Amino acid sequence: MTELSVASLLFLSATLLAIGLFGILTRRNFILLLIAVEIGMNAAILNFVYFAGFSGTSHGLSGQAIAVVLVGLAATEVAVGLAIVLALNRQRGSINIGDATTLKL
Amino acid sequence: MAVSFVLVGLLGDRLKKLEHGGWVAVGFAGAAMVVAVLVVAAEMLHPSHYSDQSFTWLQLPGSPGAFPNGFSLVIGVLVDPISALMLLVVTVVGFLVMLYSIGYMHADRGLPRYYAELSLFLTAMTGLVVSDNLLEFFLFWELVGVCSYFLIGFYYEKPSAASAAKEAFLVTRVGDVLFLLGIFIYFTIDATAGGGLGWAASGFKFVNGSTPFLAGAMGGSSTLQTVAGLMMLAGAAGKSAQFPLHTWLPDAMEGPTTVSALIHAATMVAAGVYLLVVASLFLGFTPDDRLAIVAVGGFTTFFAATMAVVHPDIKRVIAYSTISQLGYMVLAVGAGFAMVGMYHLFTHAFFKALLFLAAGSVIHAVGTQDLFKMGGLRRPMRVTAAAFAIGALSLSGIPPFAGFFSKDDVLSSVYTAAQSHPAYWPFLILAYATVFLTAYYIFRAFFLAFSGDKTRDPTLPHPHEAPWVMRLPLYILSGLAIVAGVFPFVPSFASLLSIGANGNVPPVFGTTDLILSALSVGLGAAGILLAQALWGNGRVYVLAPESALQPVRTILLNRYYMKAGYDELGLRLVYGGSRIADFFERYVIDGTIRGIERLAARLSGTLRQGQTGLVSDYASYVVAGVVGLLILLLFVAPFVLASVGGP
Amino acid sequence: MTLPVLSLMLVTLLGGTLLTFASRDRARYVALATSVAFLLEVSALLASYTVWPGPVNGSPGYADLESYSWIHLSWLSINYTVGVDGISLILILLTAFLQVATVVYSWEESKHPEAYHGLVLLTCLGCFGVFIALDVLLFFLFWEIVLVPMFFLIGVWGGPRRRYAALKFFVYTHVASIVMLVGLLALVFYSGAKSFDFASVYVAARGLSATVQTFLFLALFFGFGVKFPIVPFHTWLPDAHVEAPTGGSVLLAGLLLKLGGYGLIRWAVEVLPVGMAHLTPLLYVVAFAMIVWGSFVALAQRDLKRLVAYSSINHMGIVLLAIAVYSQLGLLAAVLLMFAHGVVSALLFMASGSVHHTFGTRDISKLGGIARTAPILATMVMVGSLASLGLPALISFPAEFTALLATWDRIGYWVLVPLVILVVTAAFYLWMMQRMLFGPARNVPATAHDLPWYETSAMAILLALIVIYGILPGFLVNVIVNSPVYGFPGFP
Amino acid sequence: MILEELAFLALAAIAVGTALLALLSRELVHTILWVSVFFVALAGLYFLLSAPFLGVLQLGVYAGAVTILLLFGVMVTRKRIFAREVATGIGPVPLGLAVLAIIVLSVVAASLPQPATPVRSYDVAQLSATLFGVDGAWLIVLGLVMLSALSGAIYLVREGRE
Repeated sequence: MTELSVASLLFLSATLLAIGLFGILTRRNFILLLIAVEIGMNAAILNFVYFAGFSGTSHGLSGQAIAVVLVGLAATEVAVGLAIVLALNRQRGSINIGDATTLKL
Repeated sequence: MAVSFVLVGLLGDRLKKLEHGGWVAVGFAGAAMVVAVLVVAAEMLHPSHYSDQSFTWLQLPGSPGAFPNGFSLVIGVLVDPISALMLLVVTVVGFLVMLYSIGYMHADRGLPRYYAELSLFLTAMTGLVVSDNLLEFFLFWELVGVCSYFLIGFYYEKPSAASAAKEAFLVTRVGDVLFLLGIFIYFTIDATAGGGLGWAASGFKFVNGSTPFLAGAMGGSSTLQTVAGLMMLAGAAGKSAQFPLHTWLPDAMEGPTTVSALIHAATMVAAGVYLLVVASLFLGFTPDDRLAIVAVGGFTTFFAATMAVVHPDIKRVIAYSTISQLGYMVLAVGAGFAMVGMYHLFTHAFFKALLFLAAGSVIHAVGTQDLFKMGGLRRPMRVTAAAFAIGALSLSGIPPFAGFFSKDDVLSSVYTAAQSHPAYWPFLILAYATVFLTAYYIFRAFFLAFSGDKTRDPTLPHPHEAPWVMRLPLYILSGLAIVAGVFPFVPSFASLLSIGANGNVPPVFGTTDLILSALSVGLGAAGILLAQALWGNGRVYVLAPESALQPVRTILLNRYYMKAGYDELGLRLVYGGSRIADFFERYVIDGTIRGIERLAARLSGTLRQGQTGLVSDYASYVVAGVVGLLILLLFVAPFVLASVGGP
Repeated sequence: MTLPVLSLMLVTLLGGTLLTFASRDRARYVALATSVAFLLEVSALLASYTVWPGPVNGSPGYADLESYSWIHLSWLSINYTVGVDGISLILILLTAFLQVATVVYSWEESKHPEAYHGLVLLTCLGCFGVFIALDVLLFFLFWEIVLVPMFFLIGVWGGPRRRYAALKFFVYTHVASIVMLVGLLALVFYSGAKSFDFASVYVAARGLSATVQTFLFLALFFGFGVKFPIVPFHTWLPDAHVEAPTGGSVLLAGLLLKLGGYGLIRWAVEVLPVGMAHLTPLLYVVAFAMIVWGSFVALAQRDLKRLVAYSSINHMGIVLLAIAVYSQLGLLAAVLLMFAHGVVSALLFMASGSVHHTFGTRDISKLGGIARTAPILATMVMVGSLASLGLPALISFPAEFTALLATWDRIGYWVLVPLVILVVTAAFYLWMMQRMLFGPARNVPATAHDLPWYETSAMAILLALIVIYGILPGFLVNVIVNSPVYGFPGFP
Repeated sequence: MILEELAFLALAAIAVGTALLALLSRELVHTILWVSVFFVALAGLYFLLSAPFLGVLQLGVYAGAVTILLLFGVMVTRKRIFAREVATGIGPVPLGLAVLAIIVLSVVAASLPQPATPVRSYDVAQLSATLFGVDGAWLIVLGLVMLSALSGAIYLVREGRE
């Protein structure tokens, strides 16, 4: 089985991360913000999966294991994020982060 | 033996602090005097006997320069001919002054304080006299200084007394710190140059067994040694009120008259001369040092006498005469005849104490110190007048009074020294001129106070003779002022004065000496006659306002403006400097700090603009930080590491 | 098995502090009991301390050494290591005496007495810890502990500008602490020491190059120096003193300044001699600046506390000078002088405090004739001043004498600078006494009275120390030269 | 070989494209649809990288659960579900930062040496052993994190909170 080059995969993940970052920095809608975070997270997970194969024999799968954990964490994060969205929406009537600059509910 | 007695006397002196009456203090002072007489007797029986007992006070680690192996500092008691002599002076005068105080001070407040301080004063002076090393000397030296500070400022509620006390302490302090430097230098040069002697290990004691430790070891004339000698001179000048550190002594008259008597005769100012004598005998002076000492002594002698000529205050006239007489002693030490200086100190102590106590008696009687208000006191105060006259005659150097013998010895010893050191001549001439001035000013004071029919100021209280406790010291001191001069003709007493180089007193006998003596007696007599002519029988000589001498008189009355100059110096230079420093401190150093504070505040104000509360803004800071760190780590760090060659 | 004496003492103080905080209106009794107990322990320690135990593996050995592993990593071990030598013992003795005196002086403190006395005890605890700690982390821990109670003492019980002063104090000393910490950590890691222990740091530091030593010394000098306080980083001191309550001032001048001196000797001078040798000129310049500056600025002060504060800078300048000459004699003089200054400045600050609350002001130019109204207070001021200006038979004299002699021995006529300044020092004290104690009474309120018994007792303790140790300094000297530094080859 | 590379390129293109579309779309529901496609593309990539378990997980958790969650979020917070967002500008700074990040990361990526051929053996038993193993106990930790996050979420949305 031929290998994908490190460079190409890293380029992909870097691009995805950059897109995610870009979203985080520019979007003001809280849900969009969450999505941007997810995109960035996925870029990272992609890296873990790819490099899991390189890490030797006995612990060869810990990269994948971390990826599993990260997927779980990301899901959790979305759940908490949406809880914040709900609370914010109930209190301020908006999910625009420009309306939540006091950083508290 | 006798040594331990002295110690008991000293400790006893301290005990009476709790006592109310002065009698306890008088008793202890008397005991100390008895001990001192015994010590002197022992010394006279065993000529040139040194008895030294000491214990280690501090054992100190080394310093690489002069004391690589460390050194010890000791506290000890050294009884030798000069300290025995000095001990006698201190305790006798001290005892008599204490006795006199009972009568003089009886109406004052704070008597326990007075007697405690006076006793401590005597204790310190006794300790200084029997010190067996320079450090111990300095220790008691400072104690003497602080006691005089307390006593001069005894009437502390008078601003002038508080100020005079401060001035005395400060001016002598200038001499003290230089003295301290001198001690350092002596320690150093003798620990290294005389290294074989083990001076440092022995605790820098003056004597080694029965011989001076450094006899013959010094001899050199290195710059360092000259500086050390000059520092000793500076210390002595501060304590003994020599030019240019003399200004404090006349102001010290703010203290009680008894204190003045003690300071002037036996304790404070004598310590300076005693230091020079000790240094000259045990440490040695270089020729340059000696010239400096002669110059200071000779000049001060004349300088102080001129100021005494016009002064209206009876105590200050005597104070200036003290400075002048101390100049004689310093002069003799500088000329190389230390024991002659010591001899003059010995006689001077008696007749100066006599003069002060007599003046105190006068002040006690009439309640003023202004000579021009007195007059006609001879009749109501016969004893006092006689005592004052004896003191004045002695001071003027009229035979057969004590002052004649010692002053004559001083003059002839300087004459002898001047034969080989032509630079001493001007100071010898000044010294002779001073003989005339001395006789004039002291008899001016005498005539102003005692001659005539009645007091010039009718408001003064009716004068009366002093009580017996005040008269008794006058009798004793009068006796001493008459006979002390012939003591050296007693062989065993003369042995006390014949230690060290040029120890023989008097130095020369012969035609030259007779001529010199005649000259000084003639000058003294001329001074007395002039005073009699101008001031005798209640006359008051008034200098014509248009006289050419009027400006001179003004200068003299203002003490050559030196006090004013020092005050100005202190105020303008030191205090002014400190104000500037304070200003700098508040506005520049602290101002800089405040400036930084304000800058930080403004900066934080600016930075706060970035705290929008927008999550995305914060996120962008994080990203920028991460990117920056990455750049630093990946591009900058390798470059820097490569260029410095680090890990 | 020997008793862990130092730990027991630490526990005494800690327990006492906690109890004091907890006990409400009996706090002063608890505090006094603790202080006295601590003093007794220190006395016992001094009595049992005869000679230092000799070098151990090429590093200084310490008495009553205790070492327990605290944090152990493969590349670094951090231990709880405590021990004493002559130098720290003297300063511990000072701590114990000042603690008793402060507690007694503040007997009638009415504003939260339990907190006040607790904080006083905590400060002393921190100082004690600094003096015994022989581990970088432990040392830093205690060093920082001292800051907190002092901050509150100034900030809560202080004068009108207390917040400013407390903050200034905290910022200055904290910045210095950070630099010091960086210096200490750099010292450990550059030298390759495998442990934070003083002994291993000491040994490892021998291998450092001169350049590295110099930089490390510079950092440590700054870190310790601000506490000294070195010119020009000294302006926190007058402000802190003026605003601090009397007890705070006493501890500040008596103990906190000594932390700087002790730290410099223990962690910089002993460990980095080569670096110190490179920086000796700088030390001299700073020391002279402190001596001259402190004295001159003191002369211009009208607030009694500010005057004493600036005179502290002057005296600590002489301490620094004695350290800078780098000789056995100089080191002895520095420690002796720290002890002397601790006692004397404590007495003077207590007297200033009493003047303030008896006469309602500390402005020297407004006061006068105190000697008549309050003779005991006047005596205290007088003895304190005379001791401070170096009168023989009082405690400062042997210290200043040895310091100046050591200076003379190393740098010759430069000693004239401190010598001449001695006159200026005398001048401002004499001026102060003349204006304030003597002369006609001015501004004496009708309610003015002499000192209450507790203030008299507190000052009497210090007075006794000043006189006893002034006449017999041999006891202190013999303890100080029992430090390992004195046994080390190569120490001049 | 070629096939795999082509597949990678295709999936990568889809991923990047859908990610961009998701973020730039002005219709929130469209965004969610695009992002679900993005998740699926990534799952494809996982399969390609011989990590089928993860691929399945990605499909289940991301493409399934997260997408639904996001849709719920939109539905609960909006009166009209299909509403256009207010256009938000693309600030030069974020754009610059993103580009800079890409450049930096790419340079790093390019500078890395190609490591030895990886082992791409897939064994789900081994993975589960790792996940449940004592030295990592990953799953337990994850479970605890989720539990606490869940409590936090419930706390946030509970009734009566003002």
